[in-house]
Amino acid sequence: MVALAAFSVILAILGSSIALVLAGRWVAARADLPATAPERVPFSGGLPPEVHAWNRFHARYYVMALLFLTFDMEMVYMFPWAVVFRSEGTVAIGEIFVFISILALGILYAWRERSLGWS
Amino acid sequence: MSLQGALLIAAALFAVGLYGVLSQQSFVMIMMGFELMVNGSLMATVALWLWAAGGNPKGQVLAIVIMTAMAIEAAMGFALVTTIYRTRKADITEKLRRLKQ
Amino acid sequence: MIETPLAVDVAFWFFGVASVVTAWLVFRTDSMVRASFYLLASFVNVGVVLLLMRAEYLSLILILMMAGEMAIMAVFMVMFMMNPAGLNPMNMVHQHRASVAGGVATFVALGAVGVFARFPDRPARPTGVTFALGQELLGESMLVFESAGAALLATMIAAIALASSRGRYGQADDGSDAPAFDPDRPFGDAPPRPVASKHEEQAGKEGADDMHDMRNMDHERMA
Amino acid sequence: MTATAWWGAIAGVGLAIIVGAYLVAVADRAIASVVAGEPMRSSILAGPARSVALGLVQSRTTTERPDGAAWALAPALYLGLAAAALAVVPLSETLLAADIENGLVLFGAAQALAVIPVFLNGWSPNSILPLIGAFRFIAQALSYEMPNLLALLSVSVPASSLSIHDIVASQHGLWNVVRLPLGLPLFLFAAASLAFWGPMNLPDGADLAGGTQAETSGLHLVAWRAGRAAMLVAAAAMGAAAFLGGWLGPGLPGWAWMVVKTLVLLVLLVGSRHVAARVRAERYVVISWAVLIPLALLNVMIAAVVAL
Repeated sequence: MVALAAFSVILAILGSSIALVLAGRWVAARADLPATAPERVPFSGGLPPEVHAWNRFHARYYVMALLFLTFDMEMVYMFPWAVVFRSEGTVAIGEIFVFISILALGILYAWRERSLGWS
Repeated sequence: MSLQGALLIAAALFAVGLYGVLSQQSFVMIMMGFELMVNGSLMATVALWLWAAGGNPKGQVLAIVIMTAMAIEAAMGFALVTTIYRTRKADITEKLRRLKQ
Repeated sequence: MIETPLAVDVAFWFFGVASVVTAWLVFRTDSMVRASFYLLASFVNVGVVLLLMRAEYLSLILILMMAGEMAIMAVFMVMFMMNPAGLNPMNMVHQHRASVAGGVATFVALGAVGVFARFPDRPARPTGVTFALGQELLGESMLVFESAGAALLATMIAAIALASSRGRYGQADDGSDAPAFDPDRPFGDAPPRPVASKHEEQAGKEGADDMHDMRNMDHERMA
Repeated sequence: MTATAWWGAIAGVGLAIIVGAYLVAVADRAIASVVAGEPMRSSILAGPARSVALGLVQSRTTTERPDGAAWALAPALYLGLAAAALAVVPLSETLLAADIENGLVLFGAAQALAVIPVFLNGWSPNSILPLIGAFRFIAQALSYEMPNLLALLSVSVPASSLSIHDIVASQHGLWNVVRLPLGLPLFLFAAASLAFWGPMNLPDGADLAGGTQAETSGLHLVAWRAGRAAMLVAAAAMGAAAFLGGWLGPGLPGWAWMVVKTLVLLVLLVGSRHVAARVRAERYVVISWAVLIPLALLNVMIAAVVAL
């Protein structure tokens, strides 16, 4: 249960930071004057706001996001590999070279297809 | 904290995910339902690994394979949604009734 | 059986129930961004439960992976939803009763299996868990390790080939028409592409009637 | 773990965050004066305190129809995640807030989760410019998380452990900055990007009138900037532990070495804002995938060969 005690420290730090900031905000908000209607207009560089910002938005890097989704998964396998690497020796080094080159092929393909830029 | 409790929570997660998959119209929301179902099975796997499999490391390998499946499912799902949207301008299942052509 | 302190039991049930509640909220909120982040909250709660079940590495890596994945989920939500913030409430649900019934039935069936089935009672020793995982991955389960790499590569290529609108040989959607964002201009902001193939004639017929409620989308071009 | 140690760990991390964030603000002003060739004024030290006081009394504005709950949560969560990330970094061989077997993964998870508050801070005001900042940050975070994680992974190879305590201990005799020369620059660049600082502050850029913080004011803005400064502090501390040998060093006590090394990296990170040009907006994704990630993979292979 030693590890769980360490995690309880992390959880307490996370929780108390959030609680402190929210409490400070609540206290400060009691002295705030309510914002008037012109103050509440979102700033849009001088242009009149005509639509809600919450609209359909074409994020043009979505292909890169898909690449990230799969590439990120590789880390799941690589952290345990790093832990046992020295005890396993040359087998481990061969395996990781194969693994990394497989994934590097993916990046190479994405780069070749020019799908890393905005589309 | 017990095996039964963990499996019960996993079953609830799986059921909520199934409800989402069956009831939602939007493709991305359906994918969220799938993710929840996988989430439930991940929890059940780890619970069985801890209590019933004696901590056999193969249980952990199964868990990370489940996680990988989740990522592959998400990536392929998003790619398919994008393709369907581009070619059919459909974002919900009802618009695919002409899929048969 | 594994003896646990009371605090661990309390935390287990708290985070376990929280994971189910946040999972339920995913389908109850109007805002798509909130839905994505409720799903992330559900994953983080499951991560904490995994932590209590001594799968420390799995728990942390689940949180690490899901943070990125749910951010992408939110991006795609906003890309594909007409109404990503739920400002105009609308019903995006079908066969609701059947779905609820299916969900409840599944829960009862799986829950009954979980509670009443007899599982072997072989608790784990909670030390060196990450190390054991690594040894397994490089030893007996090496094929899993490498084939996961190959599967990920295949996914990368398939996802890029499917989703990318532009490849080495020009726009992938040449011959089809752009999404109809503006009801006055049924083919979107860009003029229809000159390449007219058989495919375009088919797609044009059925596409133009959709999404008449879309408003001015100019600001998306600013990104 | 005794109750005293438990409370002491929390108080220590809290103090480190507050002092560190204040130091970031002071260093930012001081480096600006140095770069501009102005004399150092005494107001540099009191300046951040004055900004905080202004934030406390300033009325907070809102927008027309914000997502209030998410907006309130964003800066709090950001600061909390930075504090959690800092908690796994050991100050000395014995002074360590949270000794976790997989501390490196927890640090990475805290950095990855920081995507959420930044996106929420840009999304919630229902205003266009912050929203564009939020979308830019997602692109940036997704791109730079990989070099960051791979650089961290490379230091765990010679240590055969994911515990940061073990990683520092493994650098007895040879620091990782020498053993893995690519690691520290990659890590620092990625850390600056994940905290959208310096040459990588596109999500908060002036071209977006402040980006994700364009609509924030008052205490919210103070907390937001403190959170970002705390992220820089956590990254500098992690860099010092993972690459510069942490508490190892002759003469001084361990904690002093750790503080000195952290401050050196912090000055490097903060100073990058004043000496490096901003990366162009259409380039920053490609830089990571086409240059940094291959380099980081190479770095992992170097680590494997060196550790064999």
